Amino acid sequence: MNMSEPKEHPVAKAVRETAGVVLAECYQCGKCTAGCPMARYMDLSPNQVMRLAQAGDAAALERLLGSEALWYCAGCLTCAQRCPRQLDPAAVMDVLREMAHRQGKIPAAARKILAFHKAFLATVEWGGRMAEIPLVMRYKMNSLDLFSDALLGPAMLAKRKLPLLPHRIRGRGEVRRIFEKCRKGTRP
Amino acid sequence: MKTLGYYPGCSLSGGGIELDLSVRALAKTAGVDLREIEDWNCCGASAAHSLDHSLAVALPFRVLALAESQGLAEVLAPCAACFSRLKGTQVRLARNPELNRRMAELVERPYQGGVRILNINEFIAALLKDGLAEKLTRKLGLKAVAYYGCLLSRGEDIVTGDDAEDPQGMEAALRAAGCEVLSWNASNECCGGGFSMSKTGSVLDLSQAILDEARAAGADLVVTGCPMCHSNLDMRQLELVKRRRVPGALPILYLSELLGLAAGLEPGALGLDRHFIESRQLVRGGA
Amino acid sequence: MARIGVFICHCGENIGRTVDCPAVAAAAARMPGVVHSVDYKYMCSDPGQQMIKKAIVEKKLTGVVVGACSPRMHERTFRAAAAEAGLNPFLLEMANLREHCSWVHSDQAAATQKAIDLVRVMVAKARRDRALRPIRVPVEPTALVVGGGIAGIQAALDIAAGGKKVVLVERGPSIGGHMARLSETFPTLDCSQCILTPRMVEAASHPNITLMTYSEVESVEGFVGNFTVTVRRKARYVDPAKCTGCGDCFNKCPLKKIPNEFDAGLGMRRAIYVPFPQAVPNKPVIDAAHCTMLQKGKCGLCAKVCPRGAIDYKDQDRLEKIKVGAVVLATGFQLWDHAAYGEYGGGRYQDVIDGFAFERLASASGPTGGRIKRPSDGVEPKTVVFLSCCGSRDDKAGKKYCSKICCMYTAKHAMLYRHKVHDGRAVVFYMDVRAAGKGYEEFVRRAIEADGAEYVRGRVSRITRRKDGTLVVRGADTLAGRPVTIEADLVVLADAVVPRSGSEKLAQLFGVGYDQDGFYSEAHPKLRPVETAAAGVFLAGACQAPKDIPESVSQASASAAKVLGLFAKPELEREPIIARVNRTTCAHCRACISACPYGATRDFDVLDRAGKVLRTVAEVNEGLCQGCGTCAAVCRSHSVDLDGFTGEQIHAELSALL
Amino acid sequence: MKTETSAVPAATAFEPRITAFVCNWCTYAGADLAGTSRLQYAPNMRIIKLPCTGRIDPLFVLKAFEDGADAVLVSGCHPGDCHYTSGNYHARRRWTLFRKLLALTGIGDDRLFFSWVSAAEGQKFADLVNDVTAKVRQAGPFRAANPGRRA
Repeated sequence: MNMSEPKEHPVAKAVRETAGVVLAECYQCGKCTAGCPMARYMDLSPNQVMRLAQAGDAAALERLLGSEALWYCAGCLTCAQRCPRQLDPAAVMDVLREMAHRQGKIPAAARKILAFHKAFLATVEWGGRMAEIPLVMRYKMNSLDLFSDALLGPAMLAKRKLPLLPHRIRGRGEVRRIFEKCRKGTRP
Repeated sequence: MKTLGYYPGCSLSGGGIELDLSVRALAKTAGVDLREIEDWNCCGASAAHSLDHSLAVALPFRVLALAESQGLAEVLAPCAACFSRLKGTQVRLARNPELNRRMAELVERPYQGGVRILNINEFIAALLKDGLAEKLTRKLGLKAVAYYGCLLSRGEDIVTGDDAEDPQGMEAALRAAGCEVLSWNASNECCGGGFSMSKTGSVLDLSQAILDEARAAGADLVVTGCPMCHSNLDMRQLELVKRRRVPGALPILYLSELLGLAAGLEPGALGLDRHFIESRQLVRGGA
Repeated sequence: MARIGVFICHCGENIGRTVDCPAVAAAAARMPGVVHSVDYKYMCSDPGQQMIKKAIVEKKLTGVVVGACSPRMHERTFRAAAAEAGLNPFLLEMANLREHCSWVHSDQAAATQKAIDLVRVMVAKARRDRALRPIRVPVEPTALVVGGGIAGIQAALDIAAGGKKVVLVERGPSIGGHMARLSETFPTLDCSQCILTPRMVEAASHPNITLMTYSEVESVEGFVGNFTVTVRRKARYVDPAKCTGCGDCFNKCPLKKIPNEFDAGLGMRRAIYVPFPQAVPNKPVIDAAHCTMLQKGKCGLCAKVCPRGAIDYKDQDRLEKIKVGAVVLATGFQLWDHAAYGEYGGGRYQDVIDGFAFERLASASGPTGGRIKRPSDGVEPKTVVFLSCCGSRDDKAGKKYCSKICCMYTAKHAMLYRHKVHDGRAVVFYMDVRAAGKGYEEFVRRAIEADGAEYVRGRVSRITRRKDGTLVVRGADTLAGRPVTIEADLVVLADAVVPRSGSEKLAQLFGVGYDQDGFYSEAHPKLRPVETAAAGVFLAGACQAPKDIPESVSQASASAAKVLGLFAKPELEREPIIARVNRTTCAHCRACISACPYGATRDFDVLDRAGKVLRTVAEVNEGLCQGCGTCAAVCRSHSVDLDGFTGEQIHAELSALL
Repeated sequence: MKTETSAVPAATAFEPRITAFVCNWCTYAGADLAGTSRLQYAPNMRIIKLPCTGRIDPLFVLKAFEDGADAVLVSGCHPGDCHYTSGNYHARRRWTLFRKLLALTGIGDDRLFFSWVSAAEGQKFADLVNDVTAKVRQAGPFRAANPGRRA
């Protein structure tokens, strides 16, 4: 009666430990893809992401970690809500995205998204809270996406939606330490 | 006077400021004192959990720890995203004491798992129960659709006491405000959330689909509780109108704004003047 | 004083090669109680058996140990021989010197030593063997079949054809079950009613079959061969003896708008009704819940118009006791309720229907006369989407298991639809197509290739309904790796197959086990698929697991064969390996009663002459006991013992190993 | 195929005596299969046949040790396959309790073995016997370990 653990490749292990998802449990019904609002923009459909993660071989990882799909997850929770195997494909994507990011594998189409995330976090690290003006400025510098929404900034100012002086919290030092420790890679 | 912890979250001092204004105004009317968590920080939003698991837990952890140490038993997080992050973190920590231990170490603050996080629907339902209902004198008589989006409808153990596939949490409030609540198909569809800037195209597609469903249902306005949904449906609607992808402008109000109007508060005081899509015509006495 | 004879077999070279048989025989001769010990080339051969018989008589043996092959091989042979020589067969034991010794060891010394030990163990046991008589229980040669669907009908007909009496109990007003509701049947597309109704009529008219429709099993007593079953005959309010089935009553009944269960609610019936025109018996019942006469005492129209005065509003349920020797459970299945799927509309959309509703739409005798119309507005749908695995293979909202029949009937539905609506589009969302049956795969290919059903591999995540009634189906094409949206006029969900409501209560009445989904458990998944743990109770059809018609019919015939086999003798003979209770020492702790898997151990009141209860003890019912010995093991006062494996014997066997 | 301890052991070598309580329907038949498949295994085990492992009275096990067994194996049908539907469950439930009890008398997991062997698992049975024999060989004679006991 020895309950031996099923064989697991590194990706499956990481996914199980971080996302709590046992990849072998996915039977490829595609309900995640069917319900995903972003699927139509993805180069790999969510069920394909799950399939390649199941395979986990070098070639699969190459396609997986280089895919735009990982970056297009809107975090809407629909896939997890409806998965008949009670799995969480979005959480799997989170793990893979983090891998891709750490390995610096960023598809061109995802650069803007990454730039936005980074700009967002940068402002939080700087002041403890997100601040729109610095965020937008940083984002546009990083993404070189200078002209889109050019009019919205002024419009938002006109609507008094942008505080000109971003608020910095007292505990920002604390927050910065949190960021540094996380960069050093304390895994939850 | 009843006091309630308050976590506005970053966007409520910016793009989502109307939500902050209307929630505060409504709380005042209902005689609830909102006590803001001192020195709160950003919950990390989708950016943190997109890039760094630890950070995605650590940032909300600090907020929870602060609230607990400041003796706040209940905390309102009007922003659906903040609510989902904070309560989602709570759920994870409760399931995994080891994670809680490591986080306390990383954040250098203790957290015992206390503090009840309320979303805007739960908050308003509570207000209505505690007598706000009687104060809703101005019958609006509007045809409204309730838009929950993702984070006010889904999330196991996060959005509790409601049906993820057919949420009803807002309906009662809308009726109390004298609205006719229409059933429609997009109440829990996604608007594209945080991609407003970085993947605007898809946000436009998704928002358009939602606005089309609302119009098809015959709604005068869309009511929401999420600043991301609001900016995608309100600010981004300008572009849809300009490109003639939608036949006309459809007002987008926060649930708290609608309740405020029903309570007879001034549109300006609730922030209606700050929307991109004009909505003040919805109430007589509005400009 | 025991006189044991030991006979060591060489089995040609099989045992002799590794085991020194003469040495074993010699060693056995010195064992306590052994008066005769020999070895021989082939003990199972005729001369070998003669040796044993001769010795039994001449040496006046009280017990025999044969050291040879496995008892599974030849115990019967040798015990028969012993019996012929006048020795009670249960006084003969076998030591397994071949399968357990010579064949598995190559070291002669070790093997021979082991052989001697094995013989010594069996000698020790044989010395304490008691003569046992096979248990005989009389058999009531009448069978009860519960459930009047195709499985129950088939079982009843086969048993009746075997010359035995059958009582067929059906809960509803007519037999026929789900099969009567089907339009055509896969993979041949022959009309369901055309092949079923003759069977229904035959069952009703067969001299050996008593039909009890509108009846339910109330309680069960007794054991294999001797069940007493109480049946509740529900009030029909129509005297079948007087009723001619003319139909005047239900044509006059003013209540016209009661959804007909038989038509999956798509058609309407009256308060007095026959569920469908070919019903058997073709005599109406009154649905008391709806009848104004029975509810409010007003109306009474049916009584007025009945030419035979068959209507009786005073009719009451009656309880009827029947004695039967065997039972066939054929309670069948029903469809899982897809209201649990909020994302598919939670049962709120009129044009999202289940498989039976589609069968009724497609059936020539159905509410639409066989024309496909959508329930909401009666319009012919131009695009129909079929979803397989609806509630099946879903451990979150539905059932873990595969419902087995859906792949085939979904292919059939798509096919029938395309035959009826030539310009229509049939889209099938599937996960896997499981068409393992004769002609099944070919059938599915035909649906795709000849009839143009569009198969899309993926589940559906959401169904929404537009104001104009259009159903928007959002699914996935996992093979192309993309989401797919179909605008449909009608959606057919292949809901999971689940056991019929009330089947668990019935199982408890008969002491039959069932799995976590409520399907009845067979005695052995491979070799006893129609028996149950309860002796004399057999299974047929979908009450055991999802099954299609041919499977249900095969199992029904199999269970009939089991019943006829049971009825072949006037008495049951069973191995007398059963437990006994020592009433004088039993402390009545009831441990054995709670441990027995068969409910064979029960309370028993010891009475004095005056019939007053002196004390209560445990008692073993010979008819129910299967001889596992669990009761003996759990008895704290060692008051329960097992014939053939007594505590004394096992202790002696252990000492023999010393 | 394991051929482990089938070699002739030195006279001085300790030869474990193992008593096995097996059920008639699964493990006894599994042992038969090992035989018909001519699988070789250690000759140290003696089988006591019972209708079902549910029949095993804890006293039998004690008796086995009293009578000189160095180890005891209990083997029956797999869960769910029990010929008597639930006898093997009763056995297992009692067994887990009984184990603790025996531990007190110095009889530990190195001398008590429980395994499921179906009628189809001839190889498993052979491996089991070899495995148990090897383990007991390690553990040494029971009486040596428990001098207090009746020899």
